[in-house]
Formats: sequence, structure tokens, C-alpha cells
Amino acid sequence: MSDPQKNIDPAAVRSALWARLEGARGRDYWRSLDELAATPEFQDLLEREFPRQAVGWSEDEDPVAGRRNFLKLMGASLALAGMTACTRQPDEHIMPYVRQPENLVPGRPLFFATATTLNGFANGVLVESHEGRPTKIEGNPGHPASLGAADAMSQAAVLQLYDPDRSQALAFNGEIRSWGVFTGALRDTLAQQKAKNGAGIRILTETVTSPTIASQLRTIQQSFPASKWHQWEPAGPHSARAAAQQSFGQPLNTYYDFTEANVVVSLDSDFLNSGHASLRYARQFARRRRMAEHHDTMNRLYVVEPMPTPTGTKADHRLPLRASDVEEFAWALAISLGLAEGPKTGENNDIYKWLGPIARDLQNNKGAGVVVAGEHQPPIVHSIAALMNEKLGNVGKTVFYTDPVEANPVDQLASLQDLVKDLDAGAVELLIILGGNPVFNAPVELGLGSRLKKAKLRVRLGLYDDETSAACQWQVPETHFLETWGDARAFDGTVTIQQPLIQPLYGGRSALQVLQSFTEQPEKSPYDIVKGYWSSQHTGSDFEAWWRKAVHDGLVAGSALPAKTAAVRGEALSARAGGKKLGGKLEVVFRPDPTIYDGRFANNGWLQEVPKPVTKLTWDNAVMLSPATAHRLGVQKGDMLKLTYEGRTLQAPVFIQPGHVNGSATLHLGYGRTHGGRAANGMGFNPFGLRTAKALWQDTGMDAEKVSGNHEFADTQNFHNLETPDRRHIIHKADLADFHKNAEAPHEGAETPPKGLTMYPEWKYEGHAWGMTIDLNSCTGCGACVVACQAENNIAVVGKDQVRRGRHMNWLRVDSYYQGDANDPAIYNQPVPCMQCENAPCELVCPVQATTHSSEGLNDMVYNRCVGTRYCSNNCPYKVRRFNFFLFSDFDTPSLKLARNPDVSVRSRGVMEKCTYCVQRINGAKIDAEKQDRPLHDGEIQTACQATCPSEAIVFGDINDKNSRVSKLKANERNYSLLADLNTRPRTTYLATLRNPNPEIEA
Amino acid sequence: MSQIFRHSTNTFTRVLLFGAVFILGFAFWAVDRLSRSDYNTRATQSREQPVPFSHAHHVGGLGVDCRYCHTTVETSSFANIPPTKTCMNCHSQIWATSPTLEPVRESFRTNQSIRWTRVHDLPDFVYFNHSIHVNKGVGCEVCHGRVDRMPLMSQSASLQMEWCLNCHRNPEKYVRPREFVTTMGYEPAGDQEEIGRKLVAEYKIQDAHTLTSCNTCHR
Amino acid sequence: MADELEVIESPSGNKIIAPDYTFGTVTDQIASVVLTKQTPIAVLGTFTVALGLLMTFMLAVGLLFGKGLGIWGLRGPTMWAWDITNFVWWVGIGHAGTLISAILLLLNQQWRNSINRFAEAMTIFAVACAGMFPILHLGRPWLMYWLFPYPNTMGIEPNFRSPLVWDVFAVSTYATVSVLFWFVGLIPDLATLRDRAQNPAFKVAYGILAMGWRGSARHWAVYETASLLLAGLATPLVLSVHTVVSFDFTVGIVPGWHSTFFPPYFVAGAIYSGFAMVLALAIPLRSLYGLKGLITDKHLDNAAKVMMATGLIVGYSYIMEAFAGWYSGNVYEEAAIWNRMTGPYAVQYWILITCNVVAPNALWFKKVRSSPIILFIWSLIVLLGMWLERFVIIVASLAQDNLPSSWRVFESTRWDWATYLGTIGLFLFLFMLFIRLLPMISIFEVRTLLPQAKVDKKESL
Amino acid sequence: MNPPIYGLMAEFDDPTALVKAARAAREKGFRKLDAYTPFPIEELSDALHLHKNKLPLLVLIGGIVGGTLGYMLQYFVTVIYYPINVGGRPLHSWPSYIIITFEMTILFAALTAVFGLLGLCGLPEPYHPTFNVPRFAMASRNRFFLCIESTDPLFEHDQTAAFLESLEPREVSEVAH
Repeated sequence: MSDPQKNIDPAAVRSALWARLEGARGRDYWRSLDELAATPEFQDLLEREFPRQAVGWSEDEDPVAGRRNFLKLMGASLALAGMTACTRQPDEHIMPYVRQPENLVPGRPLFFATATTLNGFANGVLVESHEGRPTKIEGNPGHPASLGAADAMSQAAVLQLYDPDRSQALAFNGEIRSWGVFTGALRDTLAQQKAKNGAGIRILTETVTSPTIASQLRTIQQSFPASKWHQWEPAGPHSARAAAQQSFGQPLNTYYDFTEANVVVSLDSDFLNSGHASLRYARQFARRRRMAEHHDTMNRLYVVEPMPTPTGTKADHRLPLRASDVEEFAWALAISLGLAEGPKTGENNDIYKWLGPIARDLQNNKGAGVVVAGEHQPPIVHSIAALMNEKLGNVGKTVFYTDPVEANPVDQLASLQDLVKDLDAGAVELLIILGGNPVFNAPVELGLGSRLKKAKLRVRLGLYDDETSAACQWQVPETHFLETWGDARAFDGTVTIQQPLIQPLYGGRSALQVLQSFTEQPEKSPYDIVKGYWSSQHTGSDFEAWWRKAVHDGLVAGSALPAKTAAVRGEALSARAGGKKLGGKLEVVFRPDPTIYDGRFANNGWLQEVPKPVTKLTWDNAVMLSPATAHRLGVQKGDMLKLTYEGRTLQAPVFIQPGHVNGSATLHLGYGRTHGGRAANGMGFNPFGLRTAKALWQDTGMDAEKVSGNHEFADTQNFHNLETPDRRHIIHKADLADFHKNAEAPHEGAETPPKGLTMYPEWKYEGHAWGMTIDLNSCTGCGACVVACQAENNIAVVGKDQVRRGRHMNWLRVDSYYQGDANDPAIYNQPVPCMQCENAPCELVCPVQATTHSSEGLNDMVYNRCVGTRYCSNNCPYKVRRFNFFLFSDFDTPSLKLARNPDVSVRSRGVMEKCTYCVQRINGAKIDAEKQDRPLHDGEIQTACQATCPSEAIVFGDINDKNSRVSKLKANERNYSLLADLNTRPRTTYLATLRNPNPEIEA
Repeated sequence: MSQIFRHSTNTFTRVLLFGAVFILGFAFWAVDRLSRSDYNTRATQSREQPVPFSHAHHVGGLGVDCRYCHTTVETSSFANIPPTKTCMNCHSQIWATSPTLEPVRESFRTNQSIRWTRVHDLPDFVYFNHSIHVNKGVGCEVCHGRVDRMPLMSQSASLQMEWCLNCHRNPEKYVRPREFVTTMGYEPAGDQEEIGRKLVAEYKIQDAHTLTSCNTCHR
Repeated sequence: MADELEVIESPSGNKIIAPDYTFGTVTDQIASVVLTKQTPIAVLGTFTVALGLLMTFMLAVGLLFGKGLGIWGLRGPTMWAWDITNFVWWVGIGHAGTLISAILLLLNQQWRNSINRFAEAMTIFAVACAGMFPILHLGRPWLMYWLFPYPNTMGIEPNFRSPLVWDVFAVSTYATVSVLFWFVGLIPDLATLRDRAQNPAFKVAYGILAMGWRGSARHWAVYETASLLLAGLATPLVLSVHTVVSFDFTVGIVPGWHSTFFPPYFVAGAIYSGFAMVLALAIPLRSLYGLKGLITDKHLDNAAKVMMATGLIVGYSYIMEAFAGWYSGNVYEEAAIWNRMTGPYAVQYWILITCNVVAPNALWFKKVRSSPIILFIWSLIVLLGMWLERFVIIVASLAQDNLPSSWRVFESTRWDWATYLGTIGLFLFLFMLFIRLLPMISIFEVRTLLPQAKVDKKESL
Repeated sequence: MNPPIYGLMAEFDDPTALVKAARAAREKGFRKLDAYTPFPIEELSDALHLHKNKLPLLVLIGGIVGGTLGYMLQYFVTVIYYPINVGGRPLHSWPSYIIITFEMTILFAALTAVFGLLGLCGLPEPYHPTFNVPRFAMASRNRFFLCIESTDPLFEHDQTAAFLESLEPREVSEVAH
């Protein structure tokens, strides 16, 4: 792909694009096949070659009627290409620009920098745009939180943008109204409020980091002194905020730097995969495990957690502890470090067994270690962690404090309870809810759904017409961040100015605009609001140049908050609670879902269908239990449990997760939506139904009893314990010490047939020879690559039932294998794309030469030649081929067609598909290089999975070029081929994974 | 028993039996011809257009270079259809009132695109990149024919896979010096094969094996 | 003018033809089935059932083409299941006919004369059913012609290295040759029917088909050579077909498929199931149409013996398979075999072992061989067993191959059943038509079995 | 002079009689004669000297042609027409070509055999003078016929008839054209 950061004026291009897209809703773009799809001839063709019902699902396939249409919506379009091969094509039309914008070359993508936000925290991204259609999101290398990587959620934002279920019309009690009526109504109320200083005005937002919005709210505060601003974020860092107050007596923001950390202790923190800087952390962490040279060293990771997380899978020592015991662990560790007084033992020996070694390890690495407290742990754990970091001299080296990034770091729980109080008091006359979904995700005892009704006028700005909208009179469709201007701060305060890539598809307003309507110039455009704010902030000359650069770079240089020094106050460490007793009951643990988070992404097919890290579940949440606990409760996977906590009950299916701590049950939030959209509704169960203010994250004292009924999970991989020894040699692994002694240690017993061992003459690959290495030592199994692949290659979403039948389409999957005791196993992640075998078994058996080998060693798959015998898939030992059992791709929804990557064919029914090493990118780059008559340089081509991988585990390149990174890695001692003994000669190889256990503990 | 059949039946049945072979053969031949026919490939058939734009007049007559309108042909996979603006560059002065050009002026006024009918339409699973072909010395004429003689645009080649392969298998038969890419009616100065081979080397055109690898055109 | 038909229904001795038949009586008895006899109720009943199943088949196929392969239980990693199982099963059944008519002819086994005709018909219909599946199981069946080499505008041809293309050639060749062989065999009998038929329409129809055959000595001379040549060609062909089918698996590197002794093992299995089908058809037929005199217990006995012999070979193959799996020391092979015996498909596996290894041994006993009822039941058991064999080989091997991460258990849907039973319907449908319209026993070959057919050397000089 | 006829036909009861008659007729010097039987009779072919025929040669040629075509097709397609790397196997992977070569051999040979048969027998021939004889229908059941054709140089209606009668047939009948 061409240089991501073209220096052009986005605004100009965009205005032109808008002109094009006006009214057309983007259907008439030049590669006018989408438009074609609407023409009668095409429909006829469709009828002729795919009788209407062809697109449906037989009751065998999909009992849930409603979802059916949606799922085909969620796929891709233009697929009939393959079919029409043998037919005369109907006329297509070309609609050229009237005035072509400069810099825009039809057929060449443009890239724009902006930022996605989660919990208000920004993550810089680059968005690829084809003729004004954002199609792909990748990380912004310049942005501190991203460093070029992007997580699954950020990437799936594209699909969210085009989601046909988004709220599309301004409505009052469900009836469509004009904007005039709305602004009118709003003005009247505001006029009344003006009199009483806005005493009846309440604004409820999610966490706000946006300087512009903050300033707007401040102005509102001035003009309506008595109005109140509340914040609620169900999965936000509540306890970290509280802890800051407790430990330092001031709100502080903490972040880490793992580049210098030799020893990392995670107190139930999934810092590699969740949190505001996880991408950055993952990269820094992985670099300390790269092992480029045989005698390099690695960092060492201790993880204490209830439920296995990607971070847990990377642990050199993973200690399954109940979430409520982590506090005791922290205490005991502090004591072992001599930072606190008290006994170093207790009932639960697990807590104490490794303290000595860990403490010594930390001692020996003063200033080069870090203790990370989990977001979901109570404030005291954070305080203790802070104390340890301070005393170990890590602050300023691996741990940093800054002023808070949030505009207003309040205790959000208190803030919400305060609002409820006012509601009960009937003091709320105008309630404005900006985003979020409090009715769905507020603590259950607040009963917000009914309480909201006590506010006189309720205005809701939201992407979806969801549970909260149902409780409000006005539903104001919100513009997606890719449709409007805005700004947000990253984990370290760095500001990104968000720029739109497309005219709002469904109209709508942004939070900026709603707040603006409180002011004198209510109609100011988001662009003017944001630009206005920053010009007011700007000191020094030439604001325009500054603005251009900020927008173009995707961040405001030097806007990061300066590091502060702060000392933990003595009184921070309140009394030690001691290990929690279960008393025969269970501990309940609430965690945001790994893919759909707190439910905000529940209607996103990509995120629903990407197998969740570790569990490999799709489209579902479950009661996660350890094998032992499941056995104790007498339940199997899929059995239903009746959970009772604080008098509230919930029925949910059991999922047995090896490595989960005993006596505890983890529930992932976000499922059980009722107004979430066609993909979200009816999926999973809703743990918010049990979640009270007292137990935002965990608490003991939950009862569970088996009830009748059984649930079918759609997980893409069953639990597989590797035979010990692993005779298939799937995962090559060794301990660091052994590896240092013997470079062959990871490959013990695995055999690779010598090159000569074949009856065939060698195929020579002159020119390029593409290859890939995947470093298992870096991979955290987060699944970002899977979504990247899906977005890049127009991979269809098939739906829960089809996934259950093993018909999921993801070209790239992340396998996880377990080893050892099912209750405390070692867990390994292994991403498996197509191996691009040189002796490809699949090619040999294809009767029609639909899959053959390219001169550069790619295992080509020609969809339009495929007749669908599926023999290739049978003969593929890696099972990386995916088959279109139905017409999975979409043909009807205009909005979804816009999401497609025009460089990749959309596959129709009955054809096989598979990973191609993103051949469209390879060819694109080759063509560019040839036009400039220069050789391709290493790293110029990045596959989608590689580009997005937070831990840089995937490296792609030319193995004929001896100096390319990939060739060097293939020369590394850790390099091995999967199932090498079959002599398929994969071009994709793996780097063995290493553990760096503490010798004291191993012994 | 008496005869069931007349004497003629003999000849009849024999012809039927042994003739079947030839009948089948003919049917097969006919289908094969049809699939290559202009009817099927739509070659030489001009399409209905909103404005009867004549390449013959603009290219042949006025000698306008292809790239004046199809500006992106050297840089993009897609050789763009000119924006209305391009037409208006001249036609705001020349033929400024001609009724046939009304659609153009209307488009310019209303900012609505002109709805041209696509003439060269490859299947959607074929990824053809204009820029690389032009840069490697494949003349417009080679695929699009004598555009300068087409009052209404029509496809000149079959655009079928075997046709593409002809060139991808031996480019030397078709390439020309870059400076002549847009020339219509180009005549090689000497033996095409020989010049071709030189150019193939000079332009570093990939070998046939690479050019006929599936992913060169299909992704 | 033809003499009134004389029909004999004599109890059969242990001969390949009952005594006191004459040229006339054999002719009339066999011809009468087509020309005069009332079709038995049982046959009509079966025909109706067959028709019903055929309709189900149409429905299933309609839905399949309408919606896609997803209506079947196929899934990753078992991308083949019932479709290919049925294919192999039917092709296997399709072996007996040609074997009987060709190989036994070369071996000069006279008893074949009275069963080869319907055995061949059975072969052709079985192959027809089998031939359906390679098309039905395609993701895009309307493009199946891409599997044949022909001059096309894409400039690309089939991949001759693919066993599926070998299949296309092998099966279509086999079908063609079988039909030719069968038709050649029919010509003289068609002439007989032409001369016997009363109804002018039938006279013309048979007349055209008989092509004017008149039993001329010159013709007979060429005819005999032709039959011998065809037999000589069909013999290696019939052996090759299931060998090629077995290549579909052996060429693959799927553990449990990738093994060198599949060809003989498959051929044996094919003959095994083929003879089972012959018995399953012959036993009811001969009693329904009173042909005990022509299809005697001797025939059943011989067929049963062949069945047992091949059955034992198949049994041996299972043992070899298990042994090879263990002896190879190859972790994948070991796992594949072990998984067959103990994995999710253990039930199917042990049933098939019972059907194919244990059951045939009963045929050692004369008592069993001489009881048509038991033989009938036995043949059905064998047919079931052979279906399961293919199912286990295909599904059990695919469901759990090299990478545990992709393992997944197969579940069939109602449409798998509909398609399978549907082809059985098609098969019976065609077969019923055949026995109604054509002589199910080769008349002229049976004539040669009669003692009168021998020319008295001294006399004739 | 009687109207021109196809020949004279004698009907016998059993194969032995027919074979005897056939021998006699040949010794008498008749060459244009044919016998009609419900099933092939080895001895009859001896009697009428019908053993040689060209069919085996034809079939051999057919087989060779088929086989060669089969192999050439595969070689041409994979090596010359569209050479492409399939699974790292050599372009000319001859072991894979054996099967199709074999199948094509059989197919062509079989087709030649059948069409050769028809050709050599001059079939189809739904009309034939012999069918004019009413009792000839029995030739496909249980009667055996010997026919001396009028084109035979030695043929002379009455004498030939007499000769046939001398062979003690069931009856002798004229075969009209």
C-alpha cells in the first residue's frame, strides 16, 4: 500500500467526497458494482443464478429466525462476480466525479489519522479510505498508545460505522421528528432553566477526556451554575481513581514502561490485552522476549489472576487466585518485601507459596521491576502496588505518574448515585444522556430503567436505539467518530484531533453539537467547535500550520502530560483484611467481555465472531468455572446454573475453563442485550443483573445450583491438552536456561525431513519468495490479527449456529493448547494462517487447478475457478481453508457494501477461500515499486495481521533476500515448521516459545 | 412372421446411429464458436451513452492525447473517466450551447455525475491495473484498438482469459517504447519480436511464469 | 403363430439349471415375464415405495441446489461425509455385474449365464446412483463440466494430478463400457422379444433395438469374438475403478487414508458388497417370478461363497490397517486407528466389524448358504456394513486429523438421509423398470446351458 | 422362370441336424449360404468356415489410439499449454498420468469393439429378406435354419430345393426379396 501519511489537505478532499456522497449514500462510487447490484438486470441475474431462497437458511441451519437476514447483511457484497463468469454481463455504469478533488486518484486509497476511544481514552489509528469509504483501520505508528498496532475493538469500528442497526432517525417516544422540533423543545426547556440557573439540568456522560467537550461543559457550568454533570462508565478504572486519592491525596494517572522491566508482577492485571495502553505495553513487553540472539535474556512475568487472560498465558509463573484473595497476596508480598507488618501465612497456602522467591526477584531488580495492580482490584491493592513500586525504586523508571487524563476524575459510582438521589427527589427536569448505556449497565440496585422516568425531559444521544433510549423521550442519533470531528486524550494525556472520513451515513449529531446547543451559537459545526477551541488554546504563531500538522499526524505534539513525582501517604495502607472465606459459596467475578467489552460492541459481527482469547467462545458469555469447581457442582459444559447473589438470581450456562481458579465463577459483561440490534439481542445472558455497587468487580457469597436445560456454545476449539510429551510437536517450547545450554532444546524429538528427501526435482524460486515467521514467544493470543484479516479480506460473518457447525470463515485463527494439570495448566497460543506450503497437499488434489502455486511461492486460491469439491480442505493438514457452505456474503445492504475492500474478491456460495498472505498488498507494493523502477525494500509489504499485531509476533517478507527480517528470523535457532514431518515445507514458520521460570520456584 | 420394417429402415437406422457422432461433434463446435463470438464477448458492439462522445473526433480528429482525459491511467489501477470539469474546460467555450452537450452542462450545474455506460467491463474477480501496463510499454491500442476510429466507443478485444494470456505468455510480441504508449496505429521500427525482447529486458518485465501465476490477476 | 407359451416351474436340484427345460420353455418362461405375466403385487409395492423415495430425492436435490451444501451436515474439518460415502458405496455395488459377466465369462463359469443380465443392469443403475454424488457434492454443481478437458476461453484445463479427475475418467469409462457390454448382450434377446411380442408397438420398439438381429451364423461368429474382447477389456477396467476410487483417499495425506493397501482392500470390499446386492435382488426375484429353475440354489450358494471369500479379504484388511497403524510408529496413524476404535465413531466401527468380519463366517456352513432367507438377511447386513466402512474411513479420519485444534465431531442432518435414501429409491425405480421391460435373464445364454444345445459330434459328420 | 428370390431356407429341429446340413451344403460346393440359430454354435462356425474376423485387430488399434491420445492430452496440457506449479510437483509428473491413459485405452478399445461388431455384421438391418419367411420367427426360439442364397453360382431353384429336401428338414421355404 502507498505511503500511509500523504501530506494533503483532508478537509478539501472530504468536502469533495461529501459532494459525491450527498444523497447518493455512497452507492454511486466509481467501481460501480455496488450500484449495479441495485439494477434490475443484476437482480434478474441474481434470481437466475441464486433463487431468492438461496440466500436464506434452512430451519436446520438457523432456528433463530430474526437473525438470519442480519447475518447475511453482515457479510460482503459483489460476490456474483464468480458466477457471472460464463454469462454475458449486464451493463454497468460509471459515475465520474463532476469536479475531481486534487490528491484523490480513483483506485488508490488514502489514509487519514484519527483516534478511537474506549472509556474516553484515545488510541491513535490510521483509516484507509477508498473513494471516501473508510474500509480499514490500522494503528498510527506515531501515536504513543498505538505505536502502529490496533486492537480488535478499534478495527471493528469500521463495521460499527456501517452497521444498518444504528439509530437512524431523530425520534420522540419512538416517533420520527424533525431537528427543528427537537432544538425548539430543547431551547424552551433551557430558557425555563435559565431562570433557575439550570437547577433542573443534569448531564450524564461517559468518562470525558476530550478537552473541547470539557470546555463546553465548563461554559455550560458558568451559564447554568446550578446544573450538574454526572459521569458513568461501567468498566472504567474506578478503583485506580479511588486509589490515587487514597494513596497520594490527589487524583493521579499511573502508567508503566516495560522496556526496562526485568521482573513484572501482575496483580490480576491483564495489562497486555486490556486497559488504555495495552497495545503499547504488549509491544514493550514482547520486545523483552524477542531473543534475537541465542544468549539474549528475557524478562520474567508473575501473574496472579482468577481467570486466564492473554497476560496469564504469557506468565512464567501463573498463580490462579480468587480475585478477592489478590488483596491478601498483595499484602503478603508487601510484608515479604518488609514494607508492612504481619504474618506471611494463612489458610490458603497458594497465596503464600511463592512470596519469598518473587520478593527476592523484585529486590534483585530494584528499579528494573514493576508491580501492576489490576484495574478491577480494590483501591488498597493499587496502594500497596504503588508502595512497592516506590520502595523498589521503580517510580520514574518503570512506573510514571501524571495529572489525571480525564477532564473530571470523579468517583463515578458516587456521581451516579448522586444523580439517582436527585431523580428520586424529582429535582431533574432536563436529563441529557450523552452516549453510554446506563440503563443497561448501571449497578442493578439503582434500577435506573424505571428511575430515569422521574426526569421530566429526557434526551438521549446514542449510536443505537438501545435500552437507555427506551427509557428516554428523545432519541438523538449520534454520529460515529469516523463521521465527525472531535478530540480525545490518550493514556499519557497525548491529544488526538479526530477527523471525519465520511459524511454521516444516517444524519445524526455529535456530543459536541448537543452541548453546543446550550450556548449562544447553537448551530456551530463540530469542525468549527473543535478548531475554535484549539485556536483559543493555541499560543504562538501560524495556527493553521499547527492545526494541519496536528490533524495530519493524528496527535498534538508535546501534549503528553509531564511526569509527576508523588509519594504514597502512610495512611494509605488501611487495615489488612486477610484472606476471604468462601464458606461453601462461590466467588463471583465480573469482567468486561474480551471482545464486546461492556456490551457497546454487542451488535458488531466481527467482534462477536472473533473467538475470544483463551476460551475460543463466540457469540456467547458463560459462567466460567474451573474443572474442579464444575465437578464439585456436578455440572458439565453447557449445563445451566442458577446463580443467586444478594437475593438476585440469574440462569446461565457453564463453561469449564482450565486454569480458572477454584471456588470462583467469572461472568463476562455485555451480553443479554434486549435493545442492542439484531446481532446483539438474545445472545448470552446479562451479568449486570447481579452486579451491584458493592460488587462492581468481585465479591464472595454467590450461590450456584444446577438447573435443567442445556446450552449449545459456539466455540471454535475444544479444550486440548497436549500429550505429554507432545508427540505431534505442535508447540515447540523450552525453559530459557535449557535453551541457553542447548539451542536445540525446544525442538527435542521433532524431526524435519532433509531438503533432499524427495523423489521430485526441486522447484526453484527466483525473484521474490514470500515467507512469514510467527514468534510464539511474543504472541499473546489477543486476536487482533483475526479481526484485521477479516476487515482486510472481506471475510463474511456466518452467525452463531454456523460457527457451532464449524463453518466459521476466519482465515487466520489463534489456537490455544494446554499442558499439565487441567486446574493449573500452562497455556500456549498459536496463530495459524495458511502455511503456503511449497509441497502444498491442497493443490495436488484440486481437480480444476483452482489452487496452484505462484512463481513467488504463494499458494494461490482462485475463487472464480473453484467448483467446491472441498478436497483441498480435507487434504490440508493445517485446516486453514474455509468453505462457503451458504451464500454467507451479503448482497442487499447498501451500507455494508461500503465497508468492502475493493482489492479483494468477495466470495460467493460454494467456493473455498483461504489466507493469501494479503496478496493484494503484495501486488500493490510490487506494482508501485516497478513503476518507480526500484527494488522492493524489506518491510514495505505488511500483511494485515502483521501490521496490527501489538506484540510484533508476525513478520512477513522475502526469504530470498538474506538480509530481510524474515530470513534472519528463519535462521534463528527457535525457528520451526508446524507438522514438519509431513514434508509440506511451509513458508510460514514459528519461533519456539520460551519460559523463564524462577529457578527457586521451579526447584 | 412378416416383416416389421420397410426396406428403407435399414439405411435410416444406419445413418441415425453413425450420424449421431457427427451431430454431437457439430453441436460441440457450435457452442465453442459461440462462446468466442462477438455476441458473447460484446466486442465491436457500441453502447448507449448519455452523450454521444466520439473518440474518433477528439482523438483522431483533434489529436487529443488519451491522458488529457484519462489522467490516472499512469498512476492508478483505474483509468478514470474524466470528471465533467474536464469536458467543460473546452466546452464552456466551444459548442457551449450545443443541445447534445446539455447533459454535460447540466451535470456541471447540478453537481450530479454523468451516468456513462461501461464499455470495457472485466469480471469483478479480475484485477487489472492500468498503470503498470502503461508503464511497461503496453499501448492503449493493444487492448482498446483503434480508438481514434471509433465514433462511439466499443470494445475491440474479447477480453477473455485466453486473450489476456497471449500477452502475459509472450509480452515481447506486444510491448512498445513508453513514448508510443498512447500512439494510435503504432508501427514498430523494425522487427517487433526483436524490439520487444529488448524492451522486455529494459523495462524488467517479469517472466511468463510470474505473469501467468494466478494471483497476477485473481485475488 | 408362435406356439402357446409353455411355462415350467420345477423345483430345482443342485444344478445351475433345472432338468427337462427345452429351448422353447426357457425362452417362453423368461420372455413371459416381460410379455404376458401379471406383475406381482410385491413388485408393484416396491415400485411405489421406490417412486416415493425418488420424490424425496428430487426434493433434497432441489433444496441443495437452492440453498447450498450447508443443508447437509458437512463442516470443517469433515468436508466430506455422507456424499462421498454414498458415492463409494454405490460404485462398490456396481462391481458385481461386470465381474460376473466379464471375469466369470473368461473363467468359463457357466453358472454366470443365468444371473449376469440383471447383475449387469444392477451395476449400471448403481453406477448411475454413484455418478450423482460427485456432481451433487460440488459447491457449484453447475460448473461440473470444468472437470472435463475441453477447449475453453479460460485457457485452463483440469488438473490431471487430482484423483478426482481420475475418478471422472474411471467412472465415466466404466459406465460407458458397462452399458455397451450390457446392450451387446441384450441384442439376441431383444430379437427374441421382437419375435415373441404380440403388441405391434412393442414389436417395433424391440425390433429397432434388436437392430435386425437374426441369429445368423456369420453374426454369431463376430458376436462371440466381440463378447470375449469386451470381457477382456472390462476385467482390468472393473478392477481399476475401485482402485482409482481408493486413490481419492490414499493420495491424500490424511491419517487413516494415506496407505498403500487400499486398492486391493477396496476392490475386495466392492465385490463383497456387489455380490451382497446380487443376492438381495436375486432371492426375492426368483421366487416372485418363479425362476427357481433358472436361478437355482446352486447360484445362491456360489454367490455366497464369493461373498464369504471377499468378506474374509476385507476382514484381513481391517486387521492389516490396525497393524500398520500401530507398526508405523507414526503418531498420526496410531492416533487415527485408535480413534476409530475408541473415539466418537467407535459404535459405527464396531458395528461394521461385526457386519463385515464376524457375519461372513457364518457362510462357512452349508446350512446357511442353502437357506435363501438367511442369505437375504445376510446380504443386507453386508450392505450396511460396507456403508459404515466407508463412513468410518472418511468421517472418522477427517474429524480428527493432524492438528487437534481443528477437531470437531460430525452430525448428519435430515437432508443427508433424504439424499441417501433417495438414491436407493432411484436405484430400485430403474431396476423395477428394467425387469418389467427387458429379459432379466439372458435367454440365449441359458439356451446354451441345455443338454440339447450340445452338437453330437458323430451325428453331425 | 420363377420370380427372383433371396434364397431357399430349410428349417431343422436341433443343432446337430443343422450342422450336418451345413457341412453337406458346403461339400456340395455352395458358398453363399448362411445358418440362423437361437444361440451361438461352435461347430456351425467350423462347418461354415467363419472363424477368421478382423475385430481383434480393430480393437487393438482402437486401444493404442486411445492410450496415446490420453497421454498426449495430459502432457500437452501440463507441460506445453499452461505449465504451472501444482503442489511443487514436476510439470511432467508421469506417474499421475498413467490412470487416465489406461482408462482412455479401455474406452476407445471398447467403443471400437462394439461399433466394429455392428460394422462387420452390417447392423442395424431391421429389414432382411429372411424375415419374410413366416416360421423364421422361431429362429430366435428353438428352430435352426439353413439358407442358400440365390446369388450363389450353383443356385438353381428346383435342384437346390431338392437338395435341401434331401437333408430331411422340417420344411423348405422360399425367401422372397
